[in-house]
Amino acid sequence: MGGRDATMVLLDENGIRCDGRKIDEPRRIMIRAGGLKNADGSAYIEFGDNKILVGVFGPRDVHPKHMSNTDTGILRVRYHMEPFSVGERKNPAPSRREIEISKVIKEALEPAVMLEKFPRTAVDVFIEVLQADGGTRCAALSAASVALADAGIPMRDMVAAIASGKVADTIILDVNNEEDQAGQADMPVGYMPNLKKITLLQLDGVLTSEEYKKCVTVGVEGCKLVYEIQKQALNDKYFGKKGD
Amino acid sequence: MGGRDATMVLLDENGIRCDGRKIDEPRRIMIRAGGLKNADGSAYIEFGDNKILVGVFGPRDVHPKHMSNTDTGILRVRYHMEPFSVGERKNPAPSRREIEISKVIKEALEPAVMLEKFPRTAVDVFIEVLQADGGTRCAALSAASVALADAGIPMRDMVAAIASGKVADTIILDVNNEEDQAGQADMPVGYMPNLKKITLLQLDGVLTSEEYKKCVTVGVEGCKLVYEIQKQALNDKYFGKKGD
Amino acid sequence: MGGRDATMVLLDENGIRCDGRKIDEPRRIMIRAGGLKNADGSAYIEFGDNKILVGVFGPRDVHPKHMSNTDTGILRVRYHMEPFSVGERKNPAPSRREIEISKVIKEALEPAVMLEKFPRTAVDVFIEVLQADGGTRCAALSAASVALADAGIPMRDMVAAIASGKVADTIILDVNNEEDQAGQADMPVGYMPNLKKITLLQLDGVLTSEEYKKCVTVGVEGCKLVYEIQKQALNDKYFGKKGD
Amino acid sequence: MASKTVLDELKRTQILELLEQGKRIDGRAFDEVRELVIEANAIPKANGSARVRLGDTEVICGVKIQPDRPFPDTGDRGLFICTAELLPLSHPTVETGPPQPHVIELARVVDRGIRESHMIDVSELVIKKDKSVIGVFADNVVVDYDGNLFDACSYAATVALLTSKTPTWNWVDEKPALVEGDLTPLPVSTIPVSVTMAKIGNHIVVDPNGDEWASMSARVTITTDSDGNICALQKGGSDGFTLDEMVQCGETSIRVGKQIREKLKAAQEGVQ
Amino acid sequence: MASKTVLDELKRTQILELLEQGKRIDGRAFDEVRELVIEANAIPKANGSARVRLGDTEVICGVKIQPDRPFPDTGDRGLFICTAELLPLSHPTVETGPPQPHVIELARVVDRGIRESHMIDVSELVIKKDKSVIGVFADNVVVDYDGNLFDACSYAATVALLTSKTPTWNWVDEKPALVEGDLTPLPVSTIPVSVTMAKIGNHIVVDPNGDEWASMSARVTITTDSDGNICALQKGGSDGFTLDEMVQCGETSIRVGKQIREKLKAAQEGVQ
Amino acid sequence: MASKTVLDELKRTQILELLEQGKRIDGRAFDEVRELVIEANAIPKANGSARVRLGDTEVICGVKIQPDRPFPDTGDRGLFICTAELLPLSHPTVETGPPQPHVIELARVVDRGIRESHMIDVSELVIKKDKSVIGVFADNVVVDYDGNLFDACSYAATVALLTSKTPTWNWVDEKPALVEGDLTPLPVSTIPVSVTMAKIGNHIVVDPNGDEWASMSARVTITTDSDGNICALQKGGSDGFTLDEMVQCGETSIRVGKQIREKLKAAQEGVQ
Repeated sequence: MGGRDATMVLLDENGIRCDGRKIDEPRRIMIRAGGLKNADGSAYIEFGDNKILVGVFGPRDVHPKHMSNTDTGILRVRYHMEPFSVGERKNPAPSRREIEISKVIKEALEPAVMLEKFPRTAVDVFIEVLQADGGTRCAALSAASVALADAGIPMRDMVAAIASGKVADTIILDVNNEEDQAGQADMPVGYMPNLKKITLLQLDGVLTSEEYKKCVTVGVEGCKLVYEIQKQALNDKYFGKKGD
Repeated sequence: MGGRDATMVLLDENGIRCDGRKIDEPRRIMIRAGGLKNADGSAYIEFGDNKILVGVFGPRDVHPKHMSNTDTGILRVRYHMEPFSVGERKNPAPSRREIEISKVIKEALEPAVMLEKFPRTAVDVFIEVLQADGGTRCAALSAASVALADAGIPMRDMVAAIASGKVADTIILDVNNEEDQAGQADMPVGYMPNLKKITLLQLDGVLTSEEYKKCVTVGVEGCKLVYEIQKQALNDKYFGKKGD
Repeated sequence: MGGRDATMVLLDENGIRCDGRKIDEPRRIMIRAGGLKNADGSAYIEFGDNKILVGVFGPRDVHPKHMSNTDTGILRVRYHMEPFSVGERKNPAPSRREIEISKVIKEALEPAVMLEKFPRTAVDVFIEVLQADGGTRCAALSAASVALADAGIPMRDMVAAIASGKVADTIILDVNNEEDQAGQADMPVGYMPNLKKITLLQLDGVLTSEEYKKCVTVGVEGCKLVYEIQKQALNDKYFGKKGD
Repeated sequence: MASKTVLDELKRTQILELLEQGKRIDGRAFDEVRELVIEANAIPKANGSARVRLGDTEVICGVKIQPDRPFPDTGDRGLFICTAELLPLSHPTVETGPPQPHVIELARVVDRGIRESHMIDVSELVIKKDKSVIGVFADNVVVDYDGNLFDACSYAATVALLTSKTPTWNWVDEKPALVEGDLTPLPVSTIPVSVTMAKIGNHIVVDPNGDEWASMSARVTITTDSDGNICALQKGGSDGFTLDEMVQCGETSIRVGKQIREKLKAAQEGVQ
Repeated sequence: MASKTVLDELKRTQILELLEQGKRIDGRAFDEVRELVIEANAIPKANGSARVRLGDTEVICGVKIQPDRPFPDTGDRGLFICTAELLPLSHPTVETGPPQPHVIELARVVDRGIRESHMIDVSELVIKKDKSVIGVFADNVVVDYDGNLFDACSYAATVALLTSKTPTWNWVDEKPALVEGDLTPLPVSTIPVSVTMAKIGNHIVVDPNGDEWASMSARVTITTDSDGNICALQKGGSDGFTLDEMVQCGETSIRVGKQIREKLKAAQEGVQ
Repeated sequence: MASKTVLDELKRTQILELLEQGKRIDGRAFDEVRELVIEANAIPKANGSARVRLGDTEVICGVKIQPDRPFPDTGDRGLFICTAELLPLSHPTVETGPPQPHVIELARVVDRGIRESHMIDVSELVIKKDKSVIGVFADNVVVDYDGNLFDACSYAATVALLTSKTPTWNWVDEKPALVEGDLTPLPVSTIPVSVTMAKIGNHIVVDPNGDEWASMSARVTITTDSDGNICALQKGGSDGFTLDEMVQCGETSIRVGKQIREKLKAAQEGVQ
C-alpha cells in the first residue's frame, strides 16, 4: 500500500461512494447456515462480491496426541483462497498472508467459543474463499461464527465483523476492494455485541488520533448490523419457514 | 499430447514400423532375476532401450506403526527416474507423473500378491528407471513381478505388461517412444495370464469402440509373450545352468 | 574454485600479505564466553571481520524419543548464516553448504565432548554467523568449544581451529576472504592441543606432497595460538577481574 | 476415505447382498448416474466456472485465462492445465498439506480426459509465437464428498470451460496488452465426458457413491468425445477386470456419456 | 514460549496480584518501557544495521540493498521487505524448520508498521523503470527472548534503515552497474514507532516482558508516525478489548511512541 | 547404516581383533583396494556414463550435457555439477525423502574432489559469453551398498566424464542451436582419484567395506591429480587423527591413487 492510487473518485460531492453506497452503508450481505453434508456445521456468506464457504468439524480427537491440551479444547482455523478467487490465478500453496489471517481469525473466535468444555479435543474451522472482493477476513469471520453455532459448539457470543476505513478524508463503513486499493485506511473489526468485546482489530493506513477513535466506533456499529444478519441466518435454518 | 506430430512415417506400405518391427512384434526383451546383494529380491529388465532395475524389501515392519494394517500386509511402490534416464536432465525431486505411476503400478501388483499372509508388515518395491525409451511403466511392472517372486513373496500370479496402441490408423503392439510421441493412441496393459485379469489399463488417444476392443485384446496377447520371458528369467536363476 | 583469480597481489616482495599480515600471522581474534541470557552456555567470536554467536542448550531431552541413544548422549549442531552476513543477501533457507558444515563441525566437536556421561539426552549447539569474512567454520568451531565449556558440558579438551593455505606458492596461516577467493589452497584445521588430535580437516586446492605436510603443520601450530585465546576467554569470565 | 472399520465391513456386506439381488443401495439401476445438478457461472469474476452436484458430491471449478510463457519446445501452443483439490471441509478425513497420491491421480486423470479429447484447440491460444501464449487453468475444488470425484470434477471443468469468456491480448512493446471488452468463447472442438464404473464383487456399477466407493475392489474411468470415441481411460483399485468386462465398460461409457453430454450442453446453453 | 506449566500458572497469579496493587513484576509503571539499548552499525559490512536490547530481549537487524526486478505492475517503485526470525539460541523452546504462524505474524506486523508509515519512499528506488529497481531487505534475527518481539524488531529495523547507506547504480548495457563509492542515505520521510500493550486481567501494560507475555490474555501493537498519527495496528491473543480500552491504547501508543522516537533518532545521530 | 546393534558390536570386536593381528576381515592388506569393475557407457543414451562395482558397492553415473544459463558473475565459464543419491534399493535402511546430511556431504565431497582437480576446463564450455554456457551434470546413483561410497561415486563420475561426448551448439537467433552429429570429448586436463581411509582402533585401512565402515571411528578422503598432487581432502567421523597419521594418509592416497588411475584410464580406453 506504499503508493495508494488517488485518481479514482471514491466519494462524490453528495457523499456517494464509487459503488453507489452511502458512507455508513454496508454492501449486500447474505448468510446461509448449513449446506454441507459432511461437515458438522457450515455456513455460506455472500458479502458484496465475496463468496465464502465455512465448514466446521469437532469437537474431535487430536493427532498427534501431544498437540492436544488436557485442560481445554483447542481451536484450529485455516483460511484458504481458491486459485480462481482473485484477479490473477493464485498459487495453490498457502501464502504467508493466508497463514497470518488464519491466526488472526482463530484468535478472534477463541473468546467466543467455550473451549474449556471440550478438553483434549479440537474444533476445526475450514474457511474457503471462492470469490474475493475486499474484506474477506471479516466476511470469513462472520460466517465462521455461524458455522460454529450450526455445529452446535457451545458459544458465549457470536463474533460479527466488518471493516471501517478512510477514503477522501472521510471515515466510512465496509471498505470494498477499490476503496482498499485507492483509499487511505482499512480497519477490519471483529466484535461480540453481547459481550461488548473487540476480538479482531487491524489497521493499515494513516489516521489521526480522532479519526482512529471514530473509525473503531464506526466499525463496532457496523458489526451490530452484521450480527442481526447472522442471527437471522440461524433463525431461518432452525426456526424458519424455509426448510434447508 | 494435444497436438501429435504426424510428419514421421510410422508405418510403411509393407506394414513395417519406424524401428523395423512388424505391427504385432515387441521390442527385444531381456529380464534377469536377482543381481542386487542387499535387496531381498531384485530384477533387471531391458525392454528395447529401456533399462530398469527393481529391488524388493520385505515383508518388514512398518514405521510409523499406525501406517500398518492388522488384517493384511501392505504393498508400497516407488517408481523413480534417474536424472540421466531421459533426454533432458530430470530434476531429482519426484514429479507428479512419477507419483501417479507409482500408484498405478502398486494397484496393478496388489491383485497378484498374497498380502493377507503378512498382516502388519509391508513389502517395498523400488523401481529405478536408468534409461527410458517409451513404455517404462509396463517394463517396470513386468520387472517388479519378477523381483517380488525373487524375494520369495507368495503370489497368485505374475503381472506381465506391455503397451498396445494406434499408429497410422493401425492397432500395434509395444509402442516405442517415437510412436508414443507421434502416434494416435497409447494403451499400457498389465495382465495376469493365469488369473485372466487386467490389473493395469490406461489410454491416451482417440479410439473408436471397435479399435478400443482390438487394442485391449492385442495388449493382452502381448502380455502373454512377456509372461514367458518373466518365467524364463526365474527359471534361469533358480533352475538354470548359468549360475547367478 | 575452478578458476581462481590471480591478478591480486596476495604476497609482496617483503612477505607481507594483502591485509598487511605476515605469512604466519593470524587476524585479530576476540572471544567472549557467555553473553546470552536464555542459552545454557554461549560465546561470541570476532575473528578478523567474522562475527559469530554460539548458543548451547543441554543436556536435555530428545524429541522424538527414538532419536535418542540409550548408551550415550548425542550432539546436534546447526551452522547458520544470517541473510545479511554475506555480500549478496542470503536466502534464509538452509543451503547444502550449511548442512555440510554443520556435520563437519559436529564431528569435529564430538571427540572433545564426554557424551557418554549423558545417555538419552542431547546437547544442541546453535551457530549464528552474523558477519562472514572467510574462515567462518574455523571461527565457529573455536567459539562452539568455548560455548560448550561455558554451558558446563564435561569435555576432554577444547577444539581450536584456524585455516592454513597457499598463496603465491607460499604456505600461510589464517586464510582471509580474498586469499580464499584468489589463492591456491585453503585448509581449515581443527585441533585438540592437549589430546594432540586433528578433528577437523578439509582441503580445497592443489598442494604437492611436501606442501601438504607443511600446510597441516602450520595449521596445527595456528590452532595452538587460538587455544590460548579460548582459555583466556573462559578465564576472563570465570576468574577474571572484569565481571560479565 | 481409506480407513476400513467394522461399520464399513457391514455396509460392504449389505451392498454386496443387494447387488446379488440386482439392486443398488440407493435404488439406482447398475448403469444409472445420480442426479446431476449444474450451476454454470457460479463464480462470476472467474473467466468461467461451474458448481456441480453429483448426488451428494459437490465440486466447484473456476477457470482463469491469462498470458503465460510457453514451454521451450511448444511456442506455438497455449497452455491447458486442469487441477483438483479436496478441500478439508469436504470430508472429516481430508488432511491439509501436500497433495496425496490419490489426489494427484484424480487431478491428472481429469486433466488427461479433457486434454486427450482435444476439447480445447491450444494452437489458437498464442499471443506471440515463442514469447507469449494464453494459459487456461481449470481448478477444481471438492466441497462435499460422496464418492466418484473423477466424474464430478470432469463435468465441472468441462462446463466451466464451455462457458468461459476469453479476453484478447495484443503484443505491444514486447508485452501482452489486454484489449478491453473483447471477449470470445474458448476454441472448443468436442465435449469430453468421463464415466466411472466400480467393480464390487462381480458386479459393475456406474457412478459409485461414497459407500460403493469404499466397497469396490477396482474401478475404471473412461472418457468419450462427442463422436462417441474413447479418448482416455484409467483403471484403478486393487483388483483386476476380465477382458470382457473391460470391453463392456467401454460400451457403457459411450452410452452413458451420451446422456451426460446432453446435460452439459444444456448447462452451457442456460447461460448464453 | 507457548507451553503452560504449573510454574507458569503460579507466575501468572503473582503477576495478576501485583497488578491489582498497581505494581508490575519488574517494578515498572504500567506505561513504562524497559531499558532500550541501541547499537547502530553493529554489522559494518551490511548496508545498515542495528543491535537492539529491550530489557533482556535482543534483536539484530541487518539491511541489504541491491538491484532487483520490480513486480510486474509496479515497475516505478523499489522493493521494501522486512523479515523476522527467531534464532534457536534465543530460547530453549524455539524450533528450527519452516517458520511457525506466530513468527510469520511477527514479521508481517513489523513489515506493515514500517511500510504503512511510508517511512521509505520507494518511488525513489528505481534504477530503470520496469527493468530494474533497488530492493531494500531488512532482516531481523532474535538472539535473546524476553517478550515483546514486535517492538524490539521494529526498533532494530527502523534504526538499521535510518543509518543505511545506499549505493548508486546506473543502467548500462541492459544491466545495473554499480557506481563505486557513491553512497547516500535511504529516502526517509518519517520515523515509525511500534508500541505493544498487553492485557492481563483487566489491566493493560506497555512493553510486556517474557513473564507478562506468557500471562496476558490479549495484546495490541500500534504504530505511530512522526506526526503522531496512527498508521498500523494489530490485535492478537485469545481475548478481546472493549472499545474504550482500544481508544485508550491508541492514545498510549502516541504518547509512548514519542519518547521512543527520540531514542531512535539519538541512535541514528550517534553514528553520523 | 547408522544403527548400532549387538551384532554390529560383535562384528566390530572381531574386526578390531583381526586388525591387531595385521589382518582385515576380508583378507585384504591394509592399503589394498577391493576388486574394481568398471563398465563404461552403461547408459548409452546419456552423454557419458559408467557403472562401477567396488567390492559389493555398486554405483551408476550418468552425465548429461546441455545448454544452461551462466551464474551472474561467471558468464565466461560453463557449469559443472556432480551429485550423488542413495537409491532405496541399495540398502534396507535407506529412506526416501529429502537428502540427509551424510548424503549431502557425499555429493559435495565427490563434487569438490573433481572440481578442485580442475579436471574439466569449464572456460571452454561457453556458447555465448554471459548468455549461454554448457552445463555438465554428473549424477551418481548408488544401487548396492557395501561401504566407501566416496570412492565408488568418484570413480564412476570420473569415468563417465572421461568417456562423455559433448554436442556442439551455435548461438543463433539469441538461442543455442544444436549442431547435429558434431560430438567431441570434454576438455579434460587431469584425472582425479579419491582414496578413502578409515581409522579403526589405531589402525588405518584403505577402502573400508560396509562392516569396516560401521566399525570405524574416523575417516579421511583424499583426492590426488595426475601429477601426484593432493587437491581435496575431507576428514569425517567422531574421532581425530594425529598429525603423523594425517601426513601418512596423504602419502597413501598418492600411492594408491596412482594404481586406481591406471584402471580408470583403461576403462576409458576400452570404449574408444
